[in-house]
Amino acid sequence: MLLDYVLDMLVYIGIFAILAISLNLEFGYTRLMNFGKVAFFATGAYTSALLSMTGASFIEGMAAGMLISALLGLLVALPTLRLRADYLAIVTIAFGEILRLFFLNEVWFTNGPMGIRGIPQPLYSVFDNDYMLFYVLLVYTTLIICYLFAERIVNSPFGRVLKAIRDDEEAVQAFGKNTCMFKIKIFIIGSSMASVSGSLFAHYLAFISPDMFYPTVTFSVWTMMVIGGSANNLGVIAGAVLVQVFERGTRFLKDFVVLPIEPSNLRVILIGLLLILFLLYRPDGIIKEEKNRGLL
Amino acid sequence: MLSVENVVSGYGETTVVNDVSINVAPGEIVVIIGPNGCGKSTLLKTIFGLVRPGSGKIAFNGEDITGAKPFELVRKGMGFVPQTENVFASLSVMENLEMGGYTIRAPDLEEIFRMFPVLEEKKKERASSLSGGERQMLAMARALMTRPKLLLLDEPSAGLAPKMVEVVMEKIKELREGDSSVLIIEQNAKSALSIADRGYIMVMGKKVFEGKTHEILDHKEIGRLYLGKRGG
Amino acid sequence: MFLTQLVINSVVTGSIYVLIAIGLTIVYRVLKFANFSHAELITFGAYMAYIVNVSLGMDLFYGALAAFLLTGALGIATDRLVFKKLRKNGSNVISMMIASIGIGLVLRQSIQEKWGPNQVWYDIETRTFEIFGGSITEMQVYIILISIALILILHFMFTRTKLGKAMRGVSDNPQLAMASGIDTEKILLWVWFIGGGLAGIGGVFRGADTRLVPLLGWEIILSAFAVVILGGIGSFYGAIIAAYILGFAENFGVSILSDLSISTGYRPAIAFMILIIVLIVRPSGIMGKKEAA
Amino acid sequence: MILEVNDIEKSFGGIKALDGVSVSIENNTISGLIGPNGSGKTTLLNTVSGFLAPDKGTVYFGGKDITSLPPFQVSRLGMTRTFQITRLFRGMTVLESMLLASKTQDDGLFPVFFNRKKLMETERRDVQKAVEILDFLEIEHMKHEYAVALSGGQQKLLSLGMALMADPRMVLLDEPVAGVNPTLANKIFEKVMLEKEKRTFLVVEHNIDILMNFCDIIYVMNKGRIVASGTPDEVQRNETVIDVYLGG
Repeated sequence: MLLDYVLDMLVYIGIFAILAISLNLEFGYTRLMNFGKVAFFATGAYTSALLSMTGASFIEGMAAGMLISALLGLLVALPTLRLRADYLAIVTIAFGEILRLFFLNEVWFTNGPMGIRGIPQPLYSVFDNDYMLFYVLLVYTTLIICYLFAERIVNSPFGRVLKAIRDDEEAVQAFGKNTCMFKIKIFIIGSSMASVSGSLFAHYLAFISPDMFYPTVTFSVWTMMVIGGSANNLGVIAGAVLVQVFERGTRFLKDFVVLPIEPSNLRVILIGLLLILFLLYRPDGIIKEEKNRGLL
Repeated sequence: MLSVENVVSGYGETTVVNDVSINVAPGEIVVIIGPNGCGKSTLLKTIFGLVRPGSGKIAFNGEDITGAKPFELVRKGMGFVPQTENVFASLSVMENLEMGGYTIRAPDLEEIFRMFPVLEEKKKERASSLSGGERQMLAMARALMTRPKLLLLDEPSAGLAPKMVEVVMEKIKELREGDSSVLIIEQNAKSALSIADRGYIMVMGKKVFEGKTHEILDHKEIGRLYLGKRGG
Repeated sequence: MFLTQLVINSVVTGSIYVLIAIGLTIVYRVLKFANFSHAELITFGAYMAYIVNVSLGMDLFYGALAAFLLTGALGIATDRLVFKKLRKNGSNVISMMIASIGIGLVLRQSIQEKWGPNQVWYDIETRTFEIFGGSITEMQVYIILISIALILILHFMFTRTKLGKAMRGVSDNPQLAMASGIDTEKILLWVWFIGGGLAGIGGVFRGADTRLVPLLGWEIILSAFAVVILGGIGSFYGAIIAAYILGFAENFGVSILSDLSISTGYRPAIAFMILIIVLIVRPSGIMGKKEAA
Repeated sequence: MILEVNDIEKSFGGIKALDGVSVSIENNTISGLIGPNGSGKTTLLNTVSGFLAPDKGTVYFGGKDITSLPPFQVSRLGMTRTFQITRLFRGMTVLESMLLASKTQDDGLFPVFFNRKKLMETERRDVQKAVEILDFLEIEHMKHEYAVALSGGQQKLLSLGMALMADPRMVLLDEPVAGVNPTLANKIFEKVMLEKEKRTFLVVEHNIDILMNFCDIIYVMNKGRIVASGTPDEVQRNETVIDVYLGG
């Protein structure tokens, strides 16, 4: 029982840490205000779920999700990345909401509000009793790959340009860099990575429905990044741990103590408070951005 | 009226104004001239509380005003005309004047319109539709609404055609007749000196010369000083 | 649906959006950031009126009045507790935007904690009138009339009163406002009070026209942003025109959707599409000035 | 002629910031551009470097028409500029900033994962070059500091260093010594002098004194026009120049 709680929490932490890293690539390093993170998370989840219902493998579903998210990312990025930060934020929220409406209304395709049940879980028959343990392993392997991937990118000349764009886009152009291309590329990468975590999410729960993909998901990922320390991949993982401990912890607590406040409300209130308090008193987050000493 | 003593001021760690002392007597027009980037504009902003001085003392009518906020200074009788963005572009001419008179109960518009007749003609137009010269008039008129005892002008001739510069300078001269003191900083030294009583020259953040206007105009080195030779 | 009914519905929708959007736009214009917590100010107002109307059993009119005052006060409180501190820290508009999300989360969930996630209704009579073959409820008539009255009052305030002009002055050029002797921080309080108060009344309208849920504000905040951006950020008159344009677009859009046998569940997407198209085609909005480079 | 600016005009809301400016600059020279505030110097620099599109006129660089090319393309052709207010990348160290400026950087995504060896090689070469330039500018010891932690003068040196790092044929310097003490200012210009045989410089500067010592040609602007040009001696003796400054 307790072990299950812990493993469940670990899975959630891993899945959201991947999302937080993907957001960190976009915002932490490049200052792209993506308030529609959940859209790409949902794309991964739905693509994976729908494909695997027709017999595709877990890997195929995940790959297809990444591809579709990349294309959607490009579609969103092309017209909007030139916009001001606040406009980009509003447009990406709107995009996420349109996508959620799509999943909600196209019943023939997504089963609408009823959601998709019985999503096959990869290698379920092999691990059976230890399935949770296997899934933790699967999620953390993916997380480590994503982390190394992100670290590689930000510690490369490519990543250097991203950070420079974040600090002063116009000045970067003076050095012959087509900044728009860099922004589009990182947005596509971030979208694909979010899709990976969406796939993991869908196959873990074996059930998804549109009401799992409200903008709140996006904001909880933002909180992870802000309190963890934007532009620090280890920091955002720490942020994911902290936020998930709050989120899952309140669920866990409710079984043991009587809270004066509804746990689902409590955890959102706590997330909001954390976000505000960190912005006010520790804007660099738990772990500050590290000084880069170069590749050599 | 205004005395600035040993003021050091700047932005962050950069010192832009270095140990400058100046004063303005009642009814006097004083001009500070100097090349670009000599710190004269920062000095003016420091006097008006827009930049906090690192050290030094500023007194107005005998009262210490170091570090006072701009809106407090306006209430004490100071007026300020910035060099750029010196009108409320989206407001009408009339509304700009009302903003100028925000702190007083019954502003005297007649006096202002007598001095700047063109503003009365265009009082319903948006400030953004005015010409450069008209804008400068409006900017001054806005600051004059409170009948300030001391008016600070930041490069009133910047960007104006020579003819307009003359008109603006005439208006500044009229102010003295209304008993106001004026402190102008100018790049356009000749025209400013033509109306001023006294002047200071600043170079590289320091006051390098002070005297009556004719002394400055006759000063042999002024041209060279102005073109960037360091003081002394 | 009959044309008359569509027009009536459009005007009602526009009247609900208009006050919300004006509130959003004046805060946006002066503070320069997109305040997402405006959504929860809307919700908060709706529930404040609920207390007065249902818990205290008074007329909804007093509820709306209370919503205006209390939501205005809440707007001020968010500024004092969060945004003012961020300004003092020298935080940028991005931090403020993220902080506004945090405030929104706290407010929304606190409301849900107090009144539960389920829908509740005001205690109002619903008399219906028939005009030109369409029907309109008494409440909807009030919504339209009060909106128009408030727009006129605001217009009067912005053009005739010292406070209103000072608010425009501060948003136009804060430095020069200070140089004119205006205590800009004090004006900011008024901006928050009026911006929040209008959101509160908008929330009451929405609640009276539909129902109250904790997501009430969030459901319409993106439409409100669409109005603000379509009207040109900070433009009072632009927001008014855009609110009614969006009201028409949504109602006629829904009718077109159902003619095409597409789910009317896409109704909120109409605002989003308009928003996205405007941002791409004319980011300065219909009344906005072109931004300086 | 490496740079030919022909009769360009640029207006902002009815005010002519550039009113028919023509400038021709020869290879391996240092040209100065002076004039009072608002005379259009920075607008000219912005127009030449692609940050603003002129309303009229043409700009040729190395014989190629670069009028209205975006800044990154102008830069790729070999013209690099610095900014009046040093615009440094807050989150980056001195060395990182230098590397960013290099044209030889493998900054694509492909080498990040698939051609690591070549990437490291270029990186090594770039670091070496960066260190050499920083050494030349005497700020090598600061290479692992955040760029914004440097003093004002050092920041100016860094932005010159970043411009040199791009190895351009032509460098546009926008007030390279503003706010810098005279000794350091002279040093900065001495460094520029040493680079003259490799490239061409156009310098916007307020401190005319210093330009007199280092420039081959000086252009004087006033109210959006070039009102005088010539060798420092000629310009110095030119009465209209003093008049421009004193506001005749």
